[in-house]
Amino acid sequence: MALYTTHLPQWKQDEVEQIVSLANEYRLTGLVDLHGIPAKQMQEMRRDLRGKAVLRMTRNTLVEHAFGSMGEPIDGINSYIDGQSALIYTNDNPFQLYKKLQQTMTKMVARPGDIAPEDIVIEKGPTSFKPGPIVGVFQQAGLPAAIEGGKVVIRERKVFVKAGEEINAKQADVLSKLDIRPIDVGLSLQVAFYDGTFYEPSTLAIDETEYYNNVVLAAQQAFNLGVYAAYPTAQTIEPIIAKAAGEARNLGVEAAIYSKDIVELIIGRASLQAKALKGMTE
Amino acid sequence: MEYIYAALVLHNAGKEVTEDAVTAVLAAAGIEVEDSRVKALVAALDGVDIEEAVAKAAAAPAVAAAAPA
Amino acid sequence: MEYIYAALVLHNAGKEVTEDAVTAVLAAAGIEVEDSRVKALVAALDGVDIEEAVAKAAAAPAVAAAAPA
Amino acid sequence: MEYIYAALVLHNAGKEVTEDAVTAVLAAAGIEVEDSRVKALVAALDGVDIEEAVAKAAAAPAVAAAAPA
Amino acid sequence: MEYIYAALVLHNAGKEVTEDAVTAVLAAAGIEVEDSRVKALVAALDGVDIEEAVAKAAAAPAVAAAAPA
Amino acid sequence: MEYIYAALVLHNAGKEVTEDAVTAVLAAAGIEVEDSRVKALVAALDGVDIEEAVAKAAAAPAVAAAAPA
Amino acid sequence: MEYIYAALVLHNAGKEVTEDAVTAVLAAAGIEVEDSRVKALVAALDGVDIEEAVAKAAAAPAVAAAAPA
Repeated sequence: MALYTTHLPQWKQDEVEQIVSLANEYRLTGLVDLHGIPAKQMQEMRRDLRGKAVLRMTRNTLVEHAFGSMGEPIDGINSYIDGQSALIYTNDNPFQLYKKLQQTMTKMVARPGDIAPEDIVIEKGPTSFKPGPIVGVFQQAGLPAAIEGGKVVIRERKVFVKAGEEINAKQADVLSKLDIRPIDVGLSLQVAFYDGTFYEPSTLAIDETEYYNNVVLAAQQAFNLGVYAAYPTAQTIEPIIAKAAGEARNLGVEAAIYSKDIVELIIGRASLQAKALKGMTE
Repeated sequence: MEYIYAALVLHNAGKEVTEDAVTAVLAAAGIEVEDSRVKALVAALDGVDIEEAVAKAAAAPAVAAAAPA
Repeated sequence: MEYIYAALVLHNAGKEVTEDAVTAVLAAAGIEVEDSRVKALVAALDGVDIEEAVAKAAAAPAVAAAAPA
Repeated sequence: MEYIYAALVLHNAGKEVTEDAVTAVLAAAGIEVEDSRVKALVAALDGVDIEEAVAKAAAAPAVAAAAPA
Repeated sequence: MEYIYAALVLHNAGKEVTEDAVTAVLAAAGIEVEDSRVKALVAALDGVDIEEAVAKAAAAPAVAAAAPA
Repeated sequence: MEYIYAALVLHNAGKEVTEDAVTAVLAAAGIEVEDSRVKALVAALDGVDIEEAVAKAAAAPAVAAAAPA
Repeated sequence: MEYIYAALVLHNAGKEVTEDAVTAVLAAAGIEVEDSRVKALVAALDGVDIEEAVAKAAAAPAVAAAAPA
């Protein structure tokens, strides 16, 4: 493989070596898609990742050379290279990295040819536009616009672009005029190689709410078990006592054990019974 | 209500709620018994499922307990 | 519950709830009276406002009624 | 309530709730035991399904009561 | 629960809930006492206002009853 | 509560909740294990249907405590 | 749920919930640990306020217990 790289000019060889050495240095090597990220956002994201991950943009051919030279299993990463890929290196685990990258996602204005990531809905109601040619622009793009009370209004709620459909030039123009930003832009992880295993985004998308709910559930179960089994801890002792006291009161009232603490309850019960019976005799 | 309570004393002790029995209980409590009320009570209770009436009311005391908190 | 009913017969008739009185009411009902329970009852009732206890219980059933039953 | 608690100590340990047993438990706690109260307790529990009684108290109304608070 | 009830016997009688006292009560009930459970109980009770915990039960005894159903 | 959680780790993994197992889990977590607490836990869980217990709302008083506020 | 419980063992003991720690706890319980589940857990919990979740459980244990059945 050294032979293979010797065909490359020095700067390319250096680049390949750099890719390899970073892959050896960090626990995780991943590919991210940079497609459609404007330069300004790109800078912000790099800043956000500083200290947590290394982002490296380079030529796909050099990436292929580099991983090809490293052999199995990491060379599998080459099959994920697609369009504008960049390399990302970190010591975070792939789930953590995926989460961090998700957090870098921002909503952007759509450009013609973009795919709607979800249904783009335009709500019914007035717009900020004064009557003018814009009504025609809206209408031509398929938006039910009209003039009412000196304002341009949308007459009814409209699914303007369906999820997965391409946004055409007219639609992109309307969305931009309405300041609707439907496109998710950010570093999207294509694959992560970590501790010998490849992780794809479908595996990495974790539902934090579910984890939260499970923690609540686990805590409840532990609490229930502790109280049920009368295992005293700082958290369970009070409910256990309350439970014991409640049981004792129940028994006392049920069996009419005339004890000072519960005699009022027994009286109350007797009086209600008498009332109920009286009600049935009237 | 003492007539009703007298009936409940009898019922709870597994005795029949008759005019004589009710009268005896009330008299023992030093109450001047009105025959007509005893008659009316016993007549009214005829066909009444006392057990059921009492069971219905049994639910409430727990609620009462909640109140003073 | 018959002991408490007996006490309530007395209370409702405006009589004092003493051991003797409770015993008399229960005996009149043909019940074999256990002295200890009478004692326990009278002791437990000492200082208790029966009227209030009845009122408290009466306040609760409205809630009970609200429950799905 | 300590008499009831004593009965529950015994019941929970699978022991019979007798006058002697209750007295022993209370005495071990350093309590001056009143025989009549022990007798009254044991008499009251006679024929009672303790398991069922501790669990009873009509669930629904109490929950309803808790809610509006 | 017998360990808890033993503690409540002591507390209700105005006695301190110590390991020795709990052990004595349980032993008097004929229970083979496990030291570790007594220790855990007494340790957990440290700093706990039993009165308050009991009062909480008074607030909703029926709810507690709902559980085992 | 970590002792209870340790028991639940074991139970959920289909393992028996023994003193040794609980101790191993806690020790692996870097916890200084108190033998008496482990013993108390295992004793308390003896005969308990954990599946059923975790699902049971044994915790009612806490709810009650929240309600009246 | 054993992965969650393992995390709670650590959290309750004041330890950090790291991949190594969770793996150690699970392994000690004799569980064949799946690395990816541990990783997912640690990543997910990184954004979860465990303290708050546990406090929430204490506030309404009864309700939640009903759900999972």
